[in-house]
Amino acid sequence: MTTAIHPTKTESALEAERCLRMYRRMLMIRLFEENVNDLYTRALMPGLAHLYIGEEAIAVGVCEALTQDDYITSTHRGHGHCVAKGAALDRMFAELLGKEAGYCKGKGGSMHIADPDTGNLGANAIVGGSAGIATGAAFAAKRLGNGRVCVCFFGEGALGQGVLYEVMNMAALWKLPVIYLCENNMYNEYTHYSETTAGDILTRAAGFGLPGEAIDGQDVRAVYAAAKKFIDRARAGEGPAFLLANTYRFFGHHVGDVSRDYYRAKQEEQTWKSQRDPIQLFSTYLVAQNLADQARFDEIYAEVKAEVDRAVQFAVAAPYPSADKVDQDVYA
Amino acid sequence: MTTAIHPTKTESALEAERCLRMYRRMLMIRLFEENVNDLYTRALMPGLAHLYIGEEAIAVGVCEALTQDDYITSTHRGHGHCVAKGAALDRMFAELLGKEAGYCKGKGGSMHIADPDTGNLGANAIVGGSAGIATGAAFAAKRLGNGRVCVCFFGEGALGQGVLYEVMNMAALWKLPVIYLCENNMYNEYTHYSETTAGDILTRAAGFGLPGEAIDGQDVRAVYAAAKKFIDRARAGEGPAFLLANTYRFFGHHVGDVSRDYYRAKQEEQTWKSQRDPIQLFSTYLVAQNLADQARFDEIYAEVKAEVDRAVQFAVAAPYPSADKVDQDVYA
Amino acid sequence: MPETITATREITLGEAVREALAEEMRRDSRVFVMGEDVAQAGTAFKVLSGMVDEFGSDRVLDTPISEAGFTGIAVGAAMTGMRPVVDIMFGDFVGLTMDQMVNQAAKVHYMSGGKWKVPMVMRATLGATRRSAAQHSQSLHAWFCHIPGLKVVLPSTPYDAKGLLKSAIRDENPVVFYEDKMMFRFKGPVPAEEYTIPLGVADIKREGSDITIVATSSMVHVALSAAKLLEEEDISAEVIDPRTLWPLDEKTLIDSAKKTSRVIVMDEGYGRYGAAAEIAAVIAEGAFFDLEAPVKRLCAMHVPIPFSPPLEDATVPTEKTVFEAARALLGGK
Amino acid sequence: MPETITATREITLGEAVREALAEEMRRDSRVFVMGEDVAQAGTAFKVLSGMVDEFGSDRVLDTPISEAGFTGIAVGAAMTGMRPVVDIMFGDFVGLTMDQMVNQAAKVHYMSGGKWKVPMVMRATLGATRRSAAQHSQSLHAWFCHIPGLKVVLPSTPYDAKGLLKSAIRDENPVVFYEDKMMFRFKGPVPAEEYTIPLGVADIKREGSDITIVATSSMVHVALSAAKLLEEEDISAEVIDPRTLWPLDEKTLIDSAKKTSRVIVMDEGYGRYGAAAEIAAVIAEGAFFDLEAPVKRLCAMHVPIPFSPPLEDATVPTEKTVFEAARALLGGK
Ligand SMILES: Cc1ncc(C[n+]2csc(CCOP(=O)(O)OP(=O)(O)O)c2C)c(N)n1
Ligand SMILES: Cc1ncc(C[n+]2csc(CCOP(=O)(O)OP(=O)(O)O)c2C)c(N)n1
Ligand SMILES: [Mg+2]
Ligand SMILES: [Mg+2]
Repeated sequence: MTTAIHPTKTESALEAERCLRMYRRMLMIRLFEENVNDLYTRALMPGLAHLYIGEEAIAVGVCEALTQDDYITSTHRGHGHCVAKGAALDRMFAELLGKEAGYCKGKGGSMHIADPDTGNLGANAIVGGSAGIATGAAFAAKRLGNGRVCVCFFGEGALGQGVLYEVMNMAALWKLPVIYLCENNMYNEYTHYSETTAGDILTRAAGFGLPGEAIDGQDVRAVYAAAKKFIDRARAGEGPAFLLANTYRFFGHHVGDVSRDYYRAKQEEQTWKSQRDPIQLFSTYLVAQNLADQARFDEIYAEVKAEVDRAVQFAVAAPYPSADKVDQDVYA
Repeated sequence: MTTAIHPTKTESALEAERCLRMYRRMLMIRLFEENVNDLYTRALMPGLAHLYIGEEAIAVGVCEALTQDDYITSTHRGHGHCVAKGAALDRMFAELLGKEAGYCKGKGGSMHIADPDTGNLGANAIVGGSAGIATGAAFAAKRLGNGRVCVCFFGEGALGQGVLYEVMNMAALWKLPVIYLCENNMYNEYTHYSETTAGDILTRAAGFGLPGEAIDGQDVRAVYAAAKKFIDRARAGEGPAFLLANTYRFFGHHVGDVSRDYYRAKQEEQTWKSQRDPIQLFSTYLVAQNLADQARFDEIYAEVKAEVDRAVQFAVAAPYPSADKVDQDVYA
Repeated sequence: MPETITATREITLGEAVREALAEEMRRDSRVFVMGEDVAQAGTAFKVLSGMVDEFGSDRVLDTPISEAGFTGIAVGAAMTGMRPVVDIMFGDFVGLTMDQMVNQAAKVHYMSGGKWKVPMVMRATLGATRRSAAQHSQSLHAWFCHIPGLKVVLPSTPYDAKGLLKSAIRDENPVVFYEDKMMFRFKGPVPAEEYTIPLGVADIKREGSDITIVATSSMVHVALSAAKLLEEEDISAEVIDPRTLWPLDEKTLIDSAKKTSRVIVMDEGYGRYGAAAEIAAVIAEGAFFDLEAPVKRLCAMHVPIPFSPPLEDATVPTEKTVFEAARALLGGK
Repeated sequence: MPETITATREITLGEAVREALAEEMRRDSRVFVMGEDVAQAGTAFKVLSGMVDEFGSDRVLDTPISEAGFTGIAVGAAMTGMRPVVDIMFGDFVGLTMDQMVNQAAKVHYMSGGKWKVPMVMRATLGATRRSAAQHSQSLHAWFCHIPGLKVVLPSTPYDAKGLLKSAIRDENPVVFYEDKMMFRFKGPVPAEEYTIPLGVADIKREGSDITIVATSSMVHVALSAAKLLEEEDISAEVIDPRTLWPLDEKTLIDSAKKTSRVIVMDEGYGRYGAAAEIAAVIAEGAFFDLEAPVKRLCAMHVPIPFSPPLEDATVPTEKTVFEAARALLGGK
């Protein structure tokens, strides 16, 4: 999220600020997710959750190019998007634990976090389920002339859902300010995407009239640059775009998916974790550019960890909703 | 429909035979549809019907490249496909009039004619509704190894239905023997397709891994040649393809759509009718090639007209099903 | 009691729908209509003829043939400040929209803990006997009635259609609004003055004392015709139109059943696992100690709707069926 | 009378489903399974684990996440000589398939005048309390029950699941087969020998004389537990599982209601406009003169299923709810 920019700062100072902000946000997602896994393992979290670890650069790079008022829609693997768009960690954890203080009063859980204050239209447990909503938000933004843009995050598995093409077609016809952001982590649950995806993804987008670009989803600066370009273009009224961010989820499809050998090699995971970790790659860059050093990283880590820990404690201690809340909020 | 081929005939004799067969079939569709309109106008036909006039070269050229066992799926504008695949006119008219002798015992009507004997899996009143069925028939053909191919006819309006892309993707992944045959007559009911279709149609197909080709839908020989090429390819196990046949419906969306000025110009219709009539174009070609003369055309016309007239008479005279048939055929 | 309509002005149900839409669009710039062929064509049934001329093609918007897609767009637009009305030409096509309507529209408010809301209307058609065969003749409203978070409206008169559609558009929730495709030319009195009808209030279309006929949409008129026939036999039939199936005005239905002690429920959807089953169950429970005969359902025959006229006609209840069912329930009174 | 199962072998419901499928696939080479993650992963619930090893990935086929598309492919494949079984991971996703199932699968036979048929099975899950929230917890079977041309099966035991799934696969019509996702590990006796159970025959899971509890799927077990509690109070409850909601064995339900004169209907779908409404209506009509109290429905609360455990638990009927409802119906007997 872009915070208010001091007018006298130089470009490079702004860039440095942005970098550290993005670094911190990526780390925040990482620690958030590690704690989710921990809460699951300790049987404190009901149900399951889908970790975003390994993909942090995408949400952070994209949301850095959005304003607070801009919209996003998210997926079952949505914590990263929420955090990147500015959600408060305590209320997120509370939601994951089904507590009254959660973003959805405990009614939504991990897969449905939504927050009007940060333009988060909601995570969605239907694969491809938010494509319509995202396009509709862009439609409203255009009609209301409020200058907002919407980013629709989805996994490459959603390429299997026909509704995605239906709405991309309308977005192109009506030049709506929406970016379709495909996070290709190469797996639909336990099936490699090459078994489910024929042809070429960007050609698909082109077929529906959307310009597109493939980006290295592990490189937050590359993500930011591409996102910024297409978001600005959309905001300027030039229509939608399709971004294909190539990435990898470092852990299971969900927290319970621990024996993964039957669908992907340990070696593959190892390679990504050791060579393609977006946070690691970015810290190396920051050091090389003299934008940060280990001491700074340690400081950020301590701050973020303290914030995450506080948030977990808050959520664990928070009360459940009373059962009589169950039939509230069915109708507005 | 290819009839048994005499082994000693020369290529050019075969070609001549094919041409006259195609000519006759196109004329048959034309006269069939003129009679449908007439039956409607005379209030003998219940409901509405969507005429195929102007598009005859597509169904005929494609079906000429299919065997009797091959499958087709059809649309609300389906009479032409049925006739081209070899359906009997009397039972077709009977169906259109809701008579017991109809292909569906009167239960289906104009939009649901189906006939296992000619591999006709059925017309379909849901736009895009037969894309799954066609792909499934190709799936079965491949699994059963029976060498059949399926052609899925649909209007360009069906490009709006997401399920089409879902099944094209699977057809490409699994190399199914199915041809997606898009009849672009430029209108979705009363709306020009440019208002509903972004991007580029063949690029869409390419994005899903399907080779494609645009063809002049008014030129039956061009249709046949392209269809033959891709049908043979599919039969050889090389997978699906997408054909885009550009065409025009000479009359209304349905028989009741008579005042069309608000959505398309009379002049446009006039140009197509006078310059791009597939039957007219083909007869000119046949004369130029010395494959037929006016006398031959007159002869064919008389024969076809007699057949169509007989069929109409049969259908008009045929009895309705008795009301107690209404709850038969719900379950097999 | 039947609402008293003072106006003498008569308009068709189609005109009533158009008036309601136009008035709400004038009143609230966030309201817009989208669907296939809604603009210049004014829908396949010509219900919206001329609206694009007043409101422009930004607010009366032709879509591709993408029911799922544009319904999804409506959900998102509703969440972010618009009030969309989507047009589903034939109610048979709602199958394409079920995921958007049920997993998204109906649940967004609840799943977000009450934060987002989805003020949208889906207009769809129902009803058979148009000789349109199995994929263009269904009345599938029971599916939506089953889903918490949705409201479902089935008007039977121009007056109700106008007043209820205006309320549906102003409602903060997703509302599915059904129009019988054979009733667009049906005329009835509609005041020139502005009015709305609240969702959730049944209307007694005819008072009576011997038997209650609960009927929806076009079936209301079949019930009223039957009531006239019954009158000739000195049987006094009360005809009640719930008007909205969710919220359902259970009290009015049960009170009438208690009064008459005999009930027929009519609906053009399938009876089995259909809207009429709920109404029958509600009455059988609520008026249990007053009923003198089992509640009788008269609905579409449980077959795909056939094309052939004599077959199709056999699938829909007629005044004769109702008349006979009523006499049977009254034990030949 | 409860069917006597001689076998002592106990397997889980998941295993019973797998056995049924494997046996039918061995018996008939036209049978195949398709769905998301069905092959190496053996489905998200591991129900089909190992099947791809025996049958190969041509017959246990992973699909893209395209529920509408692969359901449509199944329809076409069924028409042309195959017998597809499609796997819908969560029953909540059936919304995506409604057009294919309802406008195509259910109607092809009728619309073609009986010429084409669609022998396919859709397996889907239902049931809440898995902490999966509103889009992964619904029991939407009522939608399919409403549609002529479809059959709908809801087994409650491993024995029933196996016998009914085999019949569903051999049926010449589209059949929707529902498995409760919380019951895959539920164990019960299943004979080693081949058997099938016809569609359309209810099973009396427990005989009783004071009250009838009609229950489906997981609710059968809640009903049985409640019956034990009631026994302690000297109330004899009969528990009947219709097993197939269409065809529906109305006679068995009505006969039991006539015998006991009090009825509770339980279903994990929503009660309103749901499967339980039909069952209640059928019984209220068929046993009208024998009922001593209104038929009572106990179903999922009419709210989107919430995530938070205390909220979610409040949405599903428990043995305590049933116990109390039964006592109330019996007027404190
Ligand atoms: C319509 C629908 N079908 C199936 C599922 C079950 N499901 C949940 S996540 C998932 C895989 C999604 O893969 P992808 O879109 O690549 O996202 P990723 O999990 O890799 O981030 C599936 C099949 C679902 N939630 N919705
Ligand atoms: C899913 C669905 N939506 C809408 C309709 C209504 N409808 C019938 S034909 C038609 C236009 C179809 O246009 P196209 O596919 O180009 O076929 P054409 O009529 O031009 O041959 C529409 C919108 C339908 N039958 N099915
Ligand atoms: Mg993925
Ligand atoms: Mg067209």
